[in-house]
Amino acid sequence: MNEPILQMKNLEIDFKTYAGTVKAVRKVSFDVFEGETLAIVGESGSGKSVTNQAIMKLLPQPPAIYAGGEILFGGNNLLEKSEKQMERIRGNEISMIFQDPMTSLNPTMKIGKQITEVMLKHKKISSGDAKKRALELMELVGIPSPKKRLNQYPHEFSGGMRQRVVIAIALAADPRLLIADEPTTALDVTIQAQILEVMKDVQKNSRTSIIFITHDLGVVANVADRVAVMYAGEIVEIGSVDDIFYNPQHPYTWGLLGSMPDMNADKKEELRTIPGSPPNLVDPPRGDAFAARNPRAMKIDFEKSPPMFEAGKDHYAKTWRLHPDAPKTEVPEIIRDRYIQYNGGDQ
Amino acid sequence: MTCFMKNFRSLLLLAVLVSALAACNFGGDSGGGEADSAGGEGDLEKSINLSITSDPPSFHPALATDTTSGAIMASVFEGLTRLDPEGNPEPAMAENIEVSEDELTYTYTLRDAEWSNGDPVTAQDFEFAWKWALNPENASDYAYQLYYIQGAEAYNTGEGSAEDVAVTAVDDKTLEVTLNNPTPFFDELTAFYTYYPVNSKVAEENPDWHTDPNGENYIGNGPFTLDSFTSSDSIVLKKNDSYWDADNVALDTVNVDMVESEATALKMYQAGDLDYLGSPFNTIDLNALNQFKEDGTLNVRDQAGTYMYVFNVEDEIMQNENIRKALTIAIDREGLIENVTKGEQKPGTGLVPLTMEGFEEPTEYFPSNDIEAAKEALDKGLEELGLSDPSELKISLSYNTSEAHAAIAQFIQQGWKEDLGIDVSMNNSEWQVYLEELDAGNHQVGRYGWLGDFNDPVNFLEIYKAKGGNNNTNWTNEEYTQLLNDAAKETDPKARTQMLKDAEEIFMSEFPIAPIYFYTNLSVHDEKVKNMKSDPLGNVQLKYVDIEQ
Amino acid sequence: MADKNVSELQPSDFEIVGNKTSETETLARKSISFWGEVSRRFIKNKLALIGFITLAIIIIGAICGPWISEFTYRQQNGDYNMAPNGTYWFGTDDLGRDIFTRVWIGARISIFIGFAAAIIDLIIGVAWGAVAGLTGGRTDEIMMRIADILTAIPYLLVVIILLVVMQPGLFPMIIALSLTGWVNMARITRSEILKLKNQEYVLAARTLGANNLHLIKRHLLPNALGAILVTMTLTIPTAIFTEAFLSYLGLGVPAPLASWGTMANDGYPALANAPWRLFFPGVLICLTIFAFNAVGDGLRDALDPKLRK
Amino acid sequence: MIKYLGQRLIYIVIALFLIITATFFLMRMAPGNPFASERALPPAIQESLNEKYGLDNPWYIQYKDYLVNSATGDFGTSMKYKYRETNDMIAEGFPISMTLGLEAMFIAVGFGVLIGTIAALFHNKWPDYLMSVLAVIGISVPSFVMAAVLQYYLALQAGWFPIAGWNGFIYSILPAIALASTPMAFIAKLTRSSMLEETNSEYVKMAKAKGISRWVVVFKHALRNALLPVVTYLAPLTAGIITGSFVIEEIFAIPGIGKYFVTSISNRDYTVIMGTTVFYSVILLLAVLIVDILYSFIDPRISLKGGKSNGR
Repeated sequence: MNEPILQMKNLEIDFKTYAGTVKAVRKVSFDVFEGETLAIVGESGSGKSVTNQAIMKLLPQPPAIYAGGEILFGGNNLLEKSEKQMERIRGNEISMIFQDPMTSLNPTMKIGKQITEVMLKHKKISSGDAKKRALELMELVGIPSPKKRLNQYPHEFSGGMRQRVVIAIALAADPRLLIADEPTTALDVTIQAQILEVMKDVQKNSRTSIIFITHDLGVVANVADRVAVMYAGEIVEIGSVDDIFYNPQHPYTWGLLGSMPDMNADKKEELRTIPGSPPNLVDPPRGDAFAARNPRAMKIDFEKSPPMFEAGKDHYAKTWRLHPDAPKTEVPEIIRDRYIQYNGGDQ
Repeated sequence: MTCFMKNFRSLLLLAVLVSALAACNFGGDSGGGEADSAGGEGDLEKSINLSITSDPPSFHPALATDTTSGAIMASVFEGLTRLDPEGNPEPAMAENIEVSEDELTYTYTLRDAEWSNGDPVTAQDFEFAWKWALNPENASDYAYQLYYIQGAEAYNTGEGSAEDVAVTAVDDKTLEVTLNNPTPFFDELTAFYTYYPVNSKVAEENPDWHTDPNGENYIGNGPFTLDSFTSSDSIVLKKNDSYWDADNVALDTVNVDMVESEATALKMYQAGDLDYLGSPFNTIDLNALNQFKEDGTLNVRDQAGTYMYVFNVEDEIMQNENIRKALTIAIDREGLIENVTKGEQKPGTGLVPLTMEGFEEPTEYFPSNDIEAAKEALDKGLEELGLSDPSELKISLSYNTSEAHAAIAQFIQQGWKEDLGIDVSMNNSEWQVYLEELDAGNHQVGRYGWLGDFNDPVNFLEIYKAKGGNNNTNWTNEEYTQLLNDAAKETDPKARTQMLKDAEEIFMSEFPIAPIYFYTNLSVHDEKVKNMKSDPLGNVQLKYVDIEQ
Repeated sequence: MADKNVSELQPSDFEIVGNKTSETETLARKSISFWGEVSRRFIKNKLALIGFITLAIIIIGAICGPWISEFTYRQQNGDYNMAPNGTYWFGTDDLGRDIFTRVWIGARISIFIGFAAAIIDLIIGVAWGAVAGLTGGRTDEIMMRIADILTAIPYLLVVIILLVVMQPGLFPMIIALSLTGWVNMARITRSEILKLKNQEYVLAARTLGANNLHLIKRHLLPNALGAILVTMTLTIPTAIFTEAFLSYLGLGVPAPLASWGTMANDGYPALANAPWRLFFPGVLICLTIFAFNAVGDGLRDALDPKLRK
Repeated sequence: MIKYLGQRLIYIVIALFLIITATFFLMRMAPGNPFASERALPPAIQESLNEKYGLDNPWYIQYKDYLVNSATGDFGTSMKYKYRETNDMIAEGFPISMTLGLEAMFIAVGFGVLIGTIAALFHNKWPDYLMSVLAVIGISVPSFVMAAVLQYYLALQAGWFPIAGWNGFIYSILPAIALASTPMAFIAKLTRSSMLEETNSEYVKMAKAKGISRWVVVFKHALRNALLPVVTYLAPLTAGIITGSFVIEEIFAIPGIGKYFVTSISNRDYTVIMGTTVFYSVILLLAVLIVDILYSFIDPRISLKGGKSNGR
């Protein structure tokens, strides 16, 4: 693979609150390569959104504190950039798609203006040309009769259409990296699929890298090249889609997969949930953050935080399970079945 | 299209803004603007800056009822007589006044004087004006000032006719008036604004001549003409060159600003924007009196006026003379004047002010602030009422809303509480309501002030001649009424004064009122202002005022 | 990426002990109650705390001040317009009364008027606004138009009539203040309710069969509380002000009683020769209103779920 | 739009009718007589005055007369200033009050929005506290105290401004400041809280993510939305402020109409009470209408259709 365009190294982010300092992101590291889609999955509060807003440096300070680590974008540490320099990067080289299209557009500004604004800010372009380009973009993201739509306000758009507008805005300046923060969560399932198609098309044409944040594994399977699983502010497992779906190593990933309905499953099977709730990050556990919810937790899981163990080529997991001394624990049946199916070449 | 819409919208906004600004009125060129140039250059122009508290309620001399209107009227109009700076009447429009033996018929010979439009001032103008004031249709509040003339009261109250009013223009220059009774103060009365003439020619053609003081029909015969009137803002008076005595009028311009707040007027005076502060135009802020006293600029003159608390003698408690006496005696008048009113007023000892001829020396009708005597009277009164303790007395003190009245009332209330043990409750209401309350007799103790219209005791004593009218005590006394009736017919001044004094003694012995103080006129003026002082009635004649540069 | 330094681990460390989910549950449940959380956030807000303490001091002053002082509020001591000194801590007024005593008597009256008016406004305004906002349509239209019209009727006429019908005093004053005062509260409540009533959780509650009263009580009011509280902290100063304005017109509390409004009104012309007569009531008005504002803002911030992070 | 305007105008007429009716009866209930005078009037004169002003008619005739007069816009002569037409009093005083009011509005809105915005942008930092203190002073100083203090220190002591009167722009500065201080503080508070809400909203974050600089985001995106609640507050404020303030006009001796609202009532000057009330109501109702229309321009989500309420 080529050089990563984004390297995150041991990023730590704290939040000062009345209740104490919340360690929201704890030593997170990952790379994003050109043209790939990296999905970050995890339940709410796992730190995935915070990590990604940190890339844009959009976290309000205070209460957020960049407590350590670095974010290298094209080799430069974004955390050292001034606000002015960041302005040149935001929307231009890195852009972002927000979760809720209902609230992420300015209600009192025309759609056209909200799209052209990015271009006018970052590209040397006349407003006429910007408008032309906006029309192209709207067509690209599948907004019918864009000419008319250009002069409308957000409230005249449906949710799906608004999200298309948001994507158009994100693409307007041809960014190298696109961060999509749960872009389909707020949408109907049918609309979801359309939006995903649009994003895939866009990526095919532009070789833009995408970080795709979601808690929906179905979506991940659909769009991602690689997957990082986050839990309690840490990445607990990272690998290719196949690694994560068919050969997951971390018990949390099992739990996550176990709670996903399997379309291919022949057997009647109940959906499983993970018992317990995530730890309080004001005072994070000493050992494996997931230990308290892991039915097969070992003594050491409560005492010492595990390192990243290599589980295969470009596949790592943060669990003592992979320690050579650890007893061989069984992969849950449902995951094993899937693995067998996969290797059996059903697909 | 959108571009156009956008521009259109901002244009619209701009248009709204511009039109809003264009509609703005900062009053830059209004009459009062000239006030600023007053103190500056020019030994040719002599001008003075005054302030009054509000628009004059009327510009018609016969409709004026207040000192504000009166001060303007006295400058723009002139009656048969005019008061000199000491308050003594001297002939004005009348060149000669002839009084008959029985002192009932006055014959006036008018001097050659002109209205400001050039018309001559005639005897018909007086006849017209007086009859107009008496005509009930015109609803002149002060028409009663003319009741001394035969037939006047009957016409005004709708029982007689205009023809029966004994005022006749014998010819253009001769006016004959017949009175009901000998009236020694009639010369003073003819200087009062209700007695001013009106240009009958103009008034007959334009009955509304007085409603537009800026109009060409607003015509006077006084030392000044009304140059401009801007409502709530200013009045400018200019010297009337055609006035018969114009040579003796020093001022060229009088700028009168309307400044309602005493505190503001004070600051304007301190900043030099005003040259005079005080009666009759406005009132000096109480808080500044000590300062003006210290630097010696405060002018104090006795005024023909009495500040009093009236007792409603028809009230269950107030019908008791001893209670009234106790309350009257217990007031610490000296302390009140020293600390609260601060205007060097004279302690009120009776009904008639000390400015009146024959009443200059105060008569001690009762001991003031003699707590022992007051307690004695109180005990007697309580016994008569069948009460044992002063705290059982339920007395309410009414006054009309004003800071000055409130301060006096609180001082007296506290004194009554501490000295007599009576806890009096306070009840203040607005002026218009207060007057109705007094009329209806809903009060027990009520504040009242009477400022003389002319400097004669009758003006005060007459109030209590009968029930109704201004008699808010509901007190009457046959002997008293008889004395006043006799005095009205008496032609010997000495005997008349004695009768009036006797009447006051009867009045005061029954305590229908508690006199508090006799008014004084307070004023301060800039050093350059000369001859500006008020007479005992509180008038300032601008005619005599001069400016020394 | 992998950590090599794992050799010191003992095999016994890898004994399977199972999960401790029960612990995680208790941990999660240990979260503080809503009001506990609110008060904690409130106390952490320095400005709000200062405001609260100021208010407490003023209220204590109102209760104890006249009692500490050796004078009564109406007692005239013969020392006129004295500057603050050892005997008269805040000086005396033009009738020789102790301003220290009067200022605390005034505090009782002004704060009482403010609170009473604010509470009446709160009750009428919230009820009116909530009903209008929730019912919507014609009813809403008519209710809000009535409120509009009320604000256009000359207020002074109403006050004068009230003062004549009842004896002048605190009671008619409070009624007069509340008469139109609630309109603003009704407007704010209505617009909050309109904003909230279409939100999902309210719709959800509706589909579950919640009736209007339940909706108002359980869902709408608690969420509109922030805006309502802020309006209320502004109502109290408005009431104190209106009382001062009525005093300016001579329609205030009857003499010799004192309120801050009447004292400021009596004192302002004496700015040049006895500034303390304006200063003490003036500063107390400012402090009180500052305190109400700070407490109101603090409460709003403490209550606002959006600022919870 | 036209249908909407029509509906609103009908409503205004109904509202005016109700206001006139309420005022009429309140006026007649209030004790006191416009012609009461210190010197007791002979009954004949009192009668003639009553007759002249139609006060001798039964109440329903008087009520009808008032309705007719209000409809034709002719309120008659003042009962206190008997030479003045109510209409003239309003026509002469209103431009002055309006000028002062507009100046105060500029100050109140301009500085209020500025102060509120700065406070919100520096949330919980010292500029926020400083601005909050300014706002509290504005809210907590009664206007007559503010006016007296400004007049005493800046005009009399410092001599920078004239003390009172109405003779040019410089005369309007102190009264405009005194008039503006309270609404300015309200607007600042309002702006601050709605600005805080807006700056925490998603679209502002999105705008920042577009690389738009902080100030452009504030002024182009957040401010307009944050001002919506301020605009709602403007209707009653405008109506109140341009029809003058009794206190300010009295202290600064300004010949506006603000004082008539108070003096007409204390004088029981029925014709002027009615005139000023109707005038104020018309201004207020029109201001509400204009602000509603303005609102629909600023907020595209609101459309002016008949019978729709505009809650946000």
